[in-house]
Amino acid sequence: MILLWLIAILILAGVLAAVAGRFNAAAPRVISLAALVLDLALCLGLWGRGLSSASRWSEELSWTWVPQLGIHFHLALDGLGLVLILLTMFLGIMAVLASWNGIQRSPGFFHFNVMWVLAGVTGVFLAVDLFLFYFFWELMLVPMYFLIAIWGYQRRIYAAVKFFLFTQISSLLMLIAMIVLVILHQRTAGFYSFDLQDLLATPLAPDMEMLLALGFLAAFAVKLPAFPFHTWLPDAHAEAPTAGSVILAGLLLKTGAFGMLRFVLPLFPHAVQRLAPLMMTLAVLGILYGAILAFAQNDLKRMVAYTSVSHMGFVLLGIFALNPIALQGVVVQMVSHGISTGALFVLAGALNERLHSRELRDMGGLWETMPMLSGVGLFFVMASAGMPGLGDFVGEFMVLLGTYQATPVLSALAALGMITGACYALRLAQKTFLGPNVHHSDFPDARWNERAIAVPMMVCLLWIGLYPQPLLNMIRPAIDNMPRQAVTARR
Amino acid sequence: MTASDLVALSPLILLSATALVVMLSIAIRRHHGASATLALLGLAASFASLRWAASVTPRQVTGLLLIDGYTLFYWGVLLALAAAVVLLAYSYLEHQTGHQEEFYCLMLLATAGGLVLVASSHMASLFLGFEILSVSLYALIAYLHLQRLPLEAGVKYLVLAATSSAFLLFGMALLYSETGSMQLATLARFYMGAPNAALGAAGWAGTVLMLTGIGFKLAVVPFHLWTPDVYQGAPLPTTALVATISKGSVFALLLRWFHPAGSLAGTPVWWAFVIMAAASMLAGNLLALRQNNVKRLLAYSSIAHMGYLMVAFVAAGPLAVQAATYYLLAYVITILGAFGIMSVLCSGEEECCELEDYRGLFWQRPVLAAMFSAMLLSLAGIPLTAGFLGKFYVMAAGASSALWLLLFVLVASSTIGLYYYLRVLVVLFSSLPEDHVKVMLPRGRVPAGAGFSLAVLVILLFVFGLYPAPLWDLIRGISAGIG
Amino acid sequence: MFLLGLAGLLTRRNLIFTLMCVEVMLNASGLAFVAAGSRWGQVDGQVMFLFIVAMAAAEVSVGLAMVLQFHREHPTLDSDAGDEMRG
Amino acid sequence: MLNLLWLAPALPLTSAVLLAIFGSRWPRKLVSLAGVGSIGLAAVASMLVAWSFLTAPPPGNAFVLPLWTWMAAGSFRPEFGLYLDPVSLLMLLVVTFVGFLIHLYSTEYMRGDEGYARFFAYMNLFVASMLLLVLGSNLLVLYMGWEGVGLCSYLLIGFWYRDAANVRAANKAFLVTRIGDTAFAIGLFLLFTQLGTLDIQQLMQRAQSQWPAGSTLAIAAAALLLGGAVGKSAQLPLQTWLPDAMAGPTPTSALIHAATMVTAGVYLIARTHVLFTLAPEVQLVVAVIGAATLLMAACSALVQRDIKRVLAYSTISQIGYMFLALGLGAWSAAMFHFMTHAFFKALLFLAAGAVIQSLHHEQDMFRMGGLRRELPVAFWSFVIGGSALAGLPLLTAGFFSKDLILWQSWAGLNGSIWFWLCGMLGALLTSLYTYRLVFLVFYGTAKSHVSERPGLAIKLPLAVLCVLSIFAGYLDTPPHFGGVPRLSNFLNSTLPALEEVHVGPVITEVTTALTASLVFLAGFSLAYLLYYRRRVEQPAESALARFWAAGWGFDTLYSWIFVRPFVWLAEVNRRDIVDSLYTALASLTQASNGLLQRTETGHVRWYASGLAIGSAVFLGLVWWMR
Repeated sequence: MILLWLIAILILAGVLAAVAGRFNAAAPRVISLAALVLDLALCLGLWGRGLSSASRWSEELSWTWVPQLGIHFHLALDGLGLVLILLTMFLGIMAVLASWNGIQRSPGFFHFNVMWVLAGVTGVFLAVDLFLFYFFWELMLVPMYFLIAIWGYQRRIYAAVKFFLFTQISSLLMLIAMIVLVILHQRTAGFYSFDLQDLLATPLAPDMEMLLALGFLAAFAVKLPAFPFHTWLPDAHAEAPTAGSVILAGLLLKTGAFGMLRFVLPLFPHAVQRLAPLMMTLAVLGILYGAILAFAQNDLKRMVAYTSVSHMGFVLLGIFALNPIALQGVVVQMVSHGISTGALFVLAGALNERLHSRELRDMGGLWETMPMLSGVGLFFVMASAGMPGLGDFVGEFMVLLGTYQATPVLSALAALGMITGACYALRLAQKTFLGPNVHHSDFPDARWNERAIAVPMMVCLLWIGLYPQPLLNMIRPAIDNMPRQAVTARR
Repeated sequence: MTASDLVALSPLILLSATALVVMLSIAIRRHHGASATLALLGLAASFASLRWAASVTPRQVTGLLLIDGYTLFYWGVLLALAAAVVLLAYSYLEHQTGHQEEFYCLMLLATAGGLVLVASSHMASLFLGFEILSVSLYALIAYLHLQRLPLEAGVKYLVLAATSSAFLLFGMALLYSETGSMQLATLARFYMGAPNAALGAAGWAGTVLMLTGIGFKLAVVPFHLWTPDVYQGAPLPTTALVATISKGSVFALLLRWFHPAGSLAGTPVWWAFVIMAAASMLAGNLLALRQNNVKRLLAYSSIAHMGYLMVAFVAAGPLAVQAATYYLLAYVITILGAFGIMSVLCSGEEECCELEDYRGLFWQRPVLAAMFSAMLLSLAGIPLTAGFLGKFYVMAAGASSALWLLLFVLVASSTIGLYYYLRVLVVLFSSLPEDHVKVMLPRGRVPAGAGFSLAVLVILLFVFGLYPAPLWDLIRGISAGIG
Repeated sequence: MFLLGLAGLLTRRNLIFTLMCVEVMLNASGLAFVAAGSRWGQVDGQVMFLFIVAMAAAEVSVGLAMVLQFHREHPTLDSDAGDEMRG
Repeated sequence: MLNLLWLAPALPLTSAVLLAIFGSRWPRKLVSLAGVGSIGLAAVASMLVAWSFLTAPPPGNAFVLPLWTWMAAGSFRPEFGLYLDPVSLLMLLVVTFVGFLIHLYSTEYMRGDEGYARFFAYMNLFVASMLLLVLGSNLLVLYMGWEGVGLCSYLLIGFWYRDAANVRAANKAFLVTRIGDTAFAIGLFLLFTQLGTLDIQQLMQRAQSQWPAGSTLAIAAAALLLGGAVGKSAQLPLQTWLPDAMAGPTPTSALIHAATMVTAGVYLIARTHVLFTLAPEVQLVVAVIGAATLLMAACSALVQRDIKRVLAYSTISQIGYMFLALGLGAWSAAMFHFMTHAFFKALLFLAAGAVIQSLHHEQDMFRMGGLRRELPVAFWSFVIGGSALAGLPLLTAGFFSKDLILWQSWAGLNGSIWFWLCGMLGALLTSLYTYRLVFLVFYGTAKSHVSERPGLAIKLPLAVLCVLSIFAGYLDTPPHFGGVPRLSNFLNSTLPALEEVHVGPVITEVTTALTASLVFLAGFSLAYLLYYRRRVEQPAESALARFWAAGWGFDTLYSWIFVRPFVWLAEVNRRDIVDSLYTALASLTQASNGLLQRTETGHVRWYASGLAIGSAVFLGLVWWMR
């Protein structure tokens, strides 16, 4: 039941915020924040209770939904899901705080959309019925679309439509793959079921398995995004309002990786093995390509967006390295990338609020007047560049280490991403905080909400960087549950 | 003709009677409200008698009409749609000059034609239903005959519909000459390739010509060219009628008689359907891509939606019939809602169908705009809405028959489709320029009747989108005999 | 006969001629029904012909009324004049 | 007492964090107290640890202090622990003690700077990272410290961020070392994948037992680690960043870019010497790199105008000596030279800082002169430090450590006369450029006005370092001179002693020492003639001099090979070529929309023909398929 509440609280809070927004401009943000804090508390409670060692899921809820097709409203929680919903609630709070003062137009509807996106994301992380998963998968699109299209920057419409179209075409392919899988299952087992657990046992011909895996991967690779399906991302991230960028980078991208971990690997273990070289190559291309493009950008938000492409390359690489170390690294990387990139977007938003520009050429020498913001910014830039002691390093290192065990060459090539990563990180720092203050900008330093965002995020990154064990312990059982055919542990 | 036959026919009879009563009442005294009320009452009575009729079904009434669960289901749907159209038309016509009352009479007749079509099991009744529907529609489309556009649309529809009738008739004649029977059931047996019943060249040619007539009504490629003009020219309630009752009843007929057991699969006619489906999906969506008139845009989108429906149609198996039925239902609800909202908004003498007229609607009429968005999202097939489940079932049907090519066309084209729905959404939610004063969309109250029907439609949209199980059971029940 | 009507429909621009051609096509179908009926020795074909004639009459009456109105709006009977809606 | 070890990195770290958060609001005194005090306490803790280590050596002459398991994923469970053995103890002492002196110096040197607290935060963080690097029991912890010092180096080079050139220099330093770091990281992957652990001691044991000498894996691993070492220690081919790094405040240059961080590469190789022993080819490469670097950098040092750049090239050159020693297996000689170098190079930098500060941040030697009387402390510091650097026989520390390397470069197993000659040539150049510097700055006519004189906080560290630069050499005096190699013996439990094979009638340590002394004299005399007697007032302008001054053209080379292509690629593809694929798709649909729209003519006859054509097509289809 608590799983349902996690989603329901967000949905209700969204509706409440929309209604309240008609009477009071300040009410929606308070409602959203309260709902998220409540949800976070619930999640922490779940975490505190510990994972169940006896069963696959530590929390489960299953209701019949469309019995004719074996569709269930089936939510379940394991360590992987828990980590990610914790991240969801955490970044949700940050997103609400980041847009505390920035939203003038229709705050009620804005927060409605934020809450519903988060509800969709939470649903995605909890659903174990394929249909339900798809349902939530699409549910998070529409509010996100509105967030970009209404509250975004100049090219918001283009970005929002592009985002929606890319996601939609790929998810429809996934939907077809899901349906085919279910029908094949029905032919062998005699009954329709969209339940992951039932479908796991479906015997598949190798070619069919490959096709289905590609169908699923289409959706996840676009969402991740993997090279060469990434081009929606810079536009969407750059044009979205701060909260939207935080949620996009921090959470929506993670749903792609989550989908691969939750569905693709267990459902299509053999196809995954066959696809691994291709996907890993794409991942490495993505790492380097994203980094080079990030280096080339002149728009701060676009720059950060391309760094996401690069970082998500590491995630993809780790997933298809198909060994436990890399997979755990993937989850760590997902969490810490969510935090560090989210923070960078908050920073970009904060700068945009002051400078009314996202162009790097309008910045420079900001340290002079905003030492705190700049220092914090540098911290996250360095986190993004993979500085040891901070979260991203742990993820990247484990991913690369795991990958090395699978294919040393690709791992070495991917490690070049550390250099290219340093290139864009340094350029970012150089063009914004450092250098002469040529524009004589003089703006107030970090405000209270910016501090309230920065401090927990820094603490989290340090915590993951120095002692990621609690995180790893949560993920471990989920990784161990991966089928033996897919994930090979060396030694 | 026994008493039970009459009971079975009671909804049809009541409906026709209502049409007469409305006509008589107009002759006695013109009163808009009264005519509308009478029409509504008649529809309600007819709807209520469905239960009564259900007690004696299934039953073959004479050689012409087959009344069974399937028929009654579609009758119910058509009657409900007609009632919704009446409610919407009332508020729309209030603002129009000229006579308003005959609209209801014609509309009821068109609905009756639809009912006949759904129930027909014989070429003659098919033809009669077809023509009752068509002729009423000519008048309905050109109802505002003092305006240029409706008139032009009316003339176009008249010429083309008559031509298509000619095609249909000629095809039927050819088939008759080949098979010696005008019973549709016999025809279906021929398609199924029953022993001693193979179709010759004339038979297949006749089938193709019949398809031309039916395809025209459904507006599938390549018989779609008229759609945008008629949609644009016709008054909004008529457009809604064309989009829902006309297409719904024709498709119901098609589904019942041409689908049996996927018997067509592999035949040239089946391929014709496949081509129609693919071409409709692609062409419809591509045509709508940059359309700036919302009515034309919805017309093009309807072409595409008929294409999606065709995917379910060409698929085999019980799932296909159910999927098609569900999809059709979802579609008519959605499109009726969309046209309904437009008719509520466009309450002036002039219709406001240009995309620009809707700019920033959300900030002025949030509830209506939200409803409109829901309709658009349903058309685009986004979850929470009936349109999504419809598309889901269609895909399931297609996948279970391994129609890969069609499915990929479906995916590609619905992505293209999404683009223009989003275009409309963007306009709805975009900000208003400061000096832009809205004249077209007054802040009037939504009339109660129209508001009620819209609310019901929206609720249905979400109920069918979220909890389809009961409806699915119902559809399964009524379509048990087919496919 | 059917094709003749069709050809006329496609080539003539005058709306009256257009309507006439449609009539020709309808009558062609009617004739086909009668012929088919006679092939099987049934009366059904002739019944259909009656239906067709009745329906054609209804159609022409509505059609002519509209053409009249059309002529009032456009001072021509050229069917191509009615192309205000396109694209 | 050994358990106090964790305090050494923890104290500076705490102070760094506090300073970063509250520093800007604290009074300057408190900042100084925290900044210097934490290092001082760390130094005290280190000395206590050292005392305890020396008096009661732990079993195996090594001590492990496990703290926590960093991360555990399957078999990958690196411990976050500290490891103390003679080598790390030596490093610990040098880092904390020299660090303390430099911090003390900084309180005066940086006193007018608005980023005072920031400076100390960075410096403290640096010391903490450096100690982590030194003490890490696990290669991953070492790597963390490794990156941490790189970060601090970046922050401190770009400390005066308002000047874009400083920021560029910082970026360059970070990037070039990052290249080496990446090789290092790949080395870690390889080591873990093959040997299943990253714990340094276990790693060495397993390598020894599992890999035969000269095996491909050992070569690969050693080569990758060498990549890291080369980057951090500014050796060929990644040496280009260090001269530019002089953009940072002078105490930074002293601490990071002379005494400690840049020698991390030496430490890394010494730490993992087992691998290098297993890969003799790579070890030879180390020696060649060292020899080449020491000559190249010495030549460059000869023609610089900027006093700090002279010292920077000299640092590169001296580390070249250490690499030479490592490459020949003279592990403890390298460590010995590291120690003496830390003292005298820190001294030189600090003294240079005193000069620079006195002259309003003037760094051009050709605008200095005659400062002997104005700045006696700086002068004597330079004389002592410089003599140690040049290797003034028997008196200075530098002589003993360099002599050891020179001797072993020939006598060792891999030694040869060529290395020996390189070393001698390098020594000649060293002596020459050192005294060139001294004569240019302190003799001749005064060209700049001395505005302020150093205070106590500057003088004291200089004095202490002077003492160390002289006497540290006596820790390890050659047995042939009747001395006792105490340091080498102490280190021998970790670093095996070099086997001296090439010993003959001519080839003796005494001849080497004599030659070295002669070479020193030659260099000194040359400098005396050129820069004192003839008083060259202008830097050499020949093509060769310009080539040397520009660091042998490496910057230009790399700019053409790497930087420009990368930037070009980035610029060209700024709009993301992949996106045009999707744009093309979009245009295609738009075009087909336009095409299809033409079919909607509005003409009823055309629409009717649509019906006709459609039926005809389907009739044809039926006909064809039947």
